[in-house]
Amino acid sequence: MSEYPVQIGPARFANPYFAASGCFGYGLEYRDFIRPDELGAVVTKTVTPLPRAGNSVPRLQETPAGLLNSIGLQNVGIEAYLRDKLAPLVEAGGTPFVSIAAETMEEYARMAALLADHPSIRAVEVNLGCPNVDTGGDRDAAEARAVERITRVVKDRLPDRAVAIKLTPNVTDIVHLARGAEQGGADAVVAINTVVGMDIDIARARPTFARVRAGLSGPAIFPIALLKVWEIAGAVRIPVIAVGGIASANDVIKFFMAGATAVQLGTLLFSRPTLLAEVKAGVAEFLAARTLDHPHRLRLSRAGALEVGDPASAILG
Amino acid sequence: MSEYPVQIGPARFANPYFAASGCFGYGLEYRDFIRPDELGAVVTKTVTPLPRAGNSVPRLQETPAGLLNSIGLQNVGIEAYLRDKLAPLVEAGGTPFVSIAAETMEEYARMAALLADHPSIRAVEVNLGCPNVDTGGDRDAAEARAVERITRVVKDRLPDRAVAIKLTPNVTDIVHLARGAEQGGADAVVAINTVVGMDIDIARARPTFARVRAGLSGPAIFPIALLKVWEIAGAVRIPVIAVGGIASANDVIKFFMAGATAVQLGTLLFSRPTLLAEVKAGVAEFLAARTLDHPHRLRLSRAGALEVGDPASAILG
Amino acid sequence: MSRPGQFALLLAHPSLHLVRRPMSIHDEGDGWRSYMVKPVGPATRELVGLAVGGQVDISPPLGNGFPRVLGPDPLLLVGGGFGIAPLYFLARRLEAQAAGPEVRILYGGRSARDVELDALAGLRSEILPSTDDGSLGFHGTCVDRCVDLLRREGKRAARFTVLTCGPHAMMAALYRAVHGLVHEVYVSLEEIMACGVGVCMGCVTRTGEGTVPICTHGPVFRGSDLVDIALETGHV
Amino acid sequence: MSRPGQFALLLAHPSLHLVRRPMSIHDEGDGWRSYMVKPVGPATRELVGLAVGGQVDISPPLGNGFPRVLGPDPLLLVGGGFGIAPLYFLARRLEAQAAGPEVRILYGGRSARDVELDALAGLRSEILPSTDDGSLGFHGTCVDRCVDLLRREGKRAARFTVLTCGPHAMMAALYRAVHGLVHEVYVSLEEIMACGVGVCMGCVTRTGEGTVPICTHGPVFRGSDLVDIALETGHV
Ligand SMILES: Cc1cc2nc3c(=O)[nH]c(=O)nc-3n(C[C@H](O)[C@H](O)[C@H](O)COP(=O)(O)OP(=O)(O)OC[C@H]3O[C@@H](n4cnc5c(N)ncnc54)[C@H](O)[C@@H]3O)c2cc1C
Ligand SMILES: Cc1cc2nc3c(=O)[nH]c(=O)nc-3n(C[C@H](O)[C@H](O)[C@H](O)COP(=O)(O)OP(=O)(O)OC[C@H]3O[C@@H](n4cnc5c(N)ncnc54)[C@H](O)[C@@H]3O)c2cc1C
Ligand SMILES: Cc1cc2nc3c(=O)[nH]c(=O)nc-3n(C[C@H](O)[C@H](O)[C@H](O)COP(=O)(O)O)c2cc1C
Ligand SMILES: Cc1cc2nc3c(=O)[nH]c(=O)nc-3n(C[C@H](O)[C@H](O)[C@H](O)COP(=O)(O)O)c2cc1C
Ligand code: FES
Ligand code: FES
Repeated sequence: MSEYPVQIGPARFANPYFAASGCFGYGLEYRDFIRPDELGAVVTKTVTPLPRAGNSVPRLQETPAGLLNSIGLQNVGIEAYLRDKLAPLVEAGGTPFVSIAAETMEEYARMAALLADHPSIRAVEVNLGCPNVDTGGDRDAAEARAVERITRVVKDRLPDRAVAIKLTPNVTDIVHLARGAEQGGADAVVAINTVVGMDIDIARARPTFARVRAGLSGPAIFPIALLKVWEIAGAVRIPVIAVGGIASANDVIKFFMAGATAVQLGTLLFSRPTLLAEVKAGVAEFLAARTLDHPHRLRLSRAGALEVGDPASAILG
Repeated sequence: MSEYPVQIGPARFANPYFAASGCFGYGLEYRDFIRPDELGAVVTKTVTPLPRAGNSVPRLQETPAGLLNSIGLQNVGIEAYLRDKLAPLVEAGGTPFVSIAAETMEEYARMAALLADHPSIRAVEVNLGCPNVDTGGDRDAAEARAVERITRVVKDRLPDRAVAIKLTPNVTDIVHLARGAEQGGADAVVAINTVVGMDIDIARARPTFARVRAGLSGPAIFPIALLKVWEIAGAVRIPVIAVGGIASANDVIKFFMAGATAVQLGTLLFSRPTLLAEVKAGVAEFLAARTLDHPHRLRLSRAGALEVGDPASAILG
Repeated sequence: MSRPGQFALLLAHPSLHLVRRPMSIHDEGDGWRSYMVKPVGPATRELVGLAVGGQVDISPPLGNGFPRVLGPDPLLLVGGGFGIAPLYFLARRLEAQAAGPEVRILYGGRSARDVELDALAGLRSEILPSTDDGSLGFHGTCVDRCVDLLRREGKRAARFTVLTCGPHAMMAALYRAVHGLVHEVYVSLEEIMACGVGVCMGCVTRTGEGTVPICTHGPVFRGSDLVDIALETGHV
Repeated sequence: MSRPGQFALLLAHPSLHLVRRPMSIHDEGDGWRSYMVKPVGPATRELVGLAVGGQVDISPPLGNGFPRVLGPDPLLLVGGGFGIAPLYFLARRLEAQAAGPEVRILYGGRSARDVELDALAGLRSEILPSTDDGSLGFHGTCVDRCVDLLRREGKRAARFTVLTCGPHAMMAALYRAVHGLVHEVYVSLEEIMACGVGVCMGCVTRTGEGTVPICTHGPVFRGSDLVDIALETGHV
């Protein structure tokens, strides 16, 4: 199988197929099904400054072609993560892409400093699931400025690592936020986190989740994610890492055409650990049929409709 | 079959089951499958000040549990609508809930004035699919103010009709917009219009739709719509009309529990014209099992989790 | 009873899909209808994968169908690939008429594999297969075959009516090649559909009348009524 | 080879659903495994609706299973409804041991219909059915039955280990009723699952160790390790 190396800021990855945060644990839980070195990177479960017990059950509910989750960022905390979880993944040949989330600038600074001490960490993803900022004046712009500040705080402490900012789709204009990340010095943006939704348990006559709101993932959100990736890739110069509903090689090809540099497999891994192999084979075959040497050649120009017919000319680098 | 009358502002409807705009034409096209008088109201295809030819084909693309459309508001224009389409629906026993969209306040004023001349129109839905306004200062608030102004312009000219404002989910905070509609004197808000998404035709290596963006509907968006309805119903005092992904009686029950006053069936009608009958029977059965006399009794209190067990006590009026 | 050229919306039941797919009616009899489904994508693969006794969600016959009155002048039915389905039905009905018009069927495909002569079993009309690779019948496209045939007819060509169903590119080429030679060309258009009854406005084409749904104003159109007769602007 | 109390994730293939559903392993032999699936919702209905030869997506055995070493003291296996599935498997394995412990199976349901004695066919252990409506066996719940049995055992009760699987409310009631009387109570918990391997953190319960995934740290827990032993906080 061909590997397609990708460069994101200072970091190089053996291939553009990553596991999404929260969908691959700390990297070894799935090892009987997917060896961590088969993935370009493992974006590990988001860790926070302190351990979190997460929300009460139920935490999951299937919806049409989707999955609602209300996990509540249950995690061991950054210290236990660095002590117990990081080394085993590296030893197993995995490439950790460490996901972090915090509530204040100080916490972000402290977390970034802790990560900086670990040279085996090549890349860090900042999970801005829901930018939680004061809203004085124009809220979107305020959020974009907050994104910029958080990015800078983290990147300043990790100049030689890839810092990627993961964005929520639950805003009027995600491109605003992506530009904020770019301004702040991010090496990439990751789009998208889950879409907010809810469910109601009609037998019990109450919202299914104690916190009512939950995050929707899975194929249902793929068209939403694809548009966000297309819009961001058209607006920033840094790489976009695409995530949201990937269920086939064709979905991955669409993300590459929309301008993604790498992709993350999420919810579908739960039911179909063979998805990674399917994606690798499917993309390789698609490229081979068009004598293209790298998925990045799939990126569409924005000039408008492309030539139909000759596959090679149909695709502009 | 029991009918459950509902009141929305000055207008009364025989039942809370409406057809969604764009999914039932001008009301008679489906008459071999659904008689218009079986519906509480037919929200007709959005009409604009002038006829529109709509977008180029393709205009539709199925996605997992969803449908992307890029129709481009093809319609006959308000004048032809009032001349040719309105009376036949009324004669067939249908209750027209006329959907309109415009680009300027003047156009809204003119359309409302035209509608006012037709006493057979009991209700008007203003399709603010994508509020297209200047963005000086705080954009969400600006949009909310625009929603308020549009609402007032329409309602002022239609004081004795129900005026409902249909909102887009593609914003950071839909509650803001709903409050704008309430402030402007709306009799109801309708949530949600389609969620923006896109698709790519990988064989042709180009976005499936000429305009790239398209609107996602169908069961995929149901959890998104449910949350928006829950949030709006908790924030405004006017009725909420729920729409988005209804595919079963249970979905309708969830919307009522979330606080909806009426619901609209959309995309699923295309494949399953029997859905209306299913919904009517399923809701009636659910109510009967709990000796409730109206779907509005299903509305959940916000106080937190409700009693499990006794169905009657589980539901607070 | 349905008319040749009408279609129905079909979906396996249960299905992984949401939207029923349009299929031309291929034949019908007492209490049954048949369809020819080409497995080109997920929903058609589901349909062809159904076991005997499997269930299908299915709409009543939709669309206008071919003109009700055809003949007495001669007809050419030009089918590309699975476009043959409604032409078979049309030929059957025409053959059942007392003193029906002369009917010839031109049936083209890439190669012998794509020309399912079985689908035309039982017809009395003359069948003229063609294949792009020459593996069956005339060596060339059915458009070439049609032009060839009309040329041999000489002046009589002007009396012919051509009715065609197949890939848009083929129908466009056919229209351009023969509309000046023959009396009239009818084309059966395809476009992605959802409602099938003119409600969703998903399946339109431009005609002299404006932008109209193919599902109600078509799928059969007089070629000369179509603005995009190049047809290349169509999706399919 | 799997251990009694382990489960697998199953989904019909193809399926209208996204997430595989956990099912206890009910039995296994050379090249086969069996499951008892109760059709409570759409995915389980799909599974029970499969025709012979139908395909299923299925994971390897997951979870800890019941304790590897049980006995020599006597065991009570208390199953409610489809909770009987892993207990059958456990009894089979215990019976296959040379000089295995004494095993009695308490199997409760609402009424005779819910107690599928066929599912226990071939066991040598004593089977004590109970029904809420008295239509089969003991008149009362399997919790009542268990308390009754232990009371009759007098002092010997303290040597018993109870292993239970069934609705949470039943297991909670059982734990509360008997944990002071017997040596140990093991409960097999249920919660909505997605990954089955401790990755998604969807299926947790609180134990002395913290909030842990049921799919990896369980599904079988020592009752005394569970913080929410009232179990009423569980979803199911
Ligand atoms: C009036 C009409 C009559 C038709 N009659 C037949 C018939 O008798 N037999 C038959 O096999 N097919 C027929 N088709 C085409 C058939 O509807 C499509 O092949 C089918 O919808 C593809 O569905 P899918 O999920 O399998 O593939 P998809 O994955 O949805 O699509 C696969 C390919 O088919 C194209 N396609 C999708 N929808 C349509 C469509 N509505 N029309 C044409 N191409 C489409 C897509 O653009 C794509 O290139 C007819 C279409 C129309 C409009
Ligand atoms: C470790 C374990 C072992 C199990 N073993 C069996 C078994 O041997 N046989 C069997 O029939 N069932 C078993 N279950 C329960 C089974 O997984 C659920 O009944 C199934 O997931 C319901 O899916 P559905 O789509 O049919 O119903 P849904 O519509 O998803 O749910 C229907 C009802 O079942 C409940 N439910 C959903 N998921 C679960 C779940 N994971 N556990 C319990 N209830 C759930 C829902 O809350 C709802 O009330 C087991 C569950 C677990 C966790
Ligand atoms: C159970 C679950 C847990 C998740 N946890 C996290 C998390 O901890 N941090 C994060 O950034 N994203 C988290 N996500 C979001 C995914 O990384 C991803 O952005 C989202 O699920 C969309 O991709 P998918 O549709 O392929 O799953 C989680 C998703 C799921 C389903
Ligand atoms: C083909 C199509 C056309 C639509 N046209 C309109 C329209 O003209 N005006 C409008 O307000 N909403 C329109 N909608 C949106 C629906 O009214 C509805 O808000 C949306 O589809 C979500 O509901 P559903 O998932 O039940 O379809 C259209 C939806 C579809 C699928
Ligand atoms: S399919 Fe809806 S208008 Fe033709
Ligand atoms: S099912 Fe994912 S952690 Fe248990």
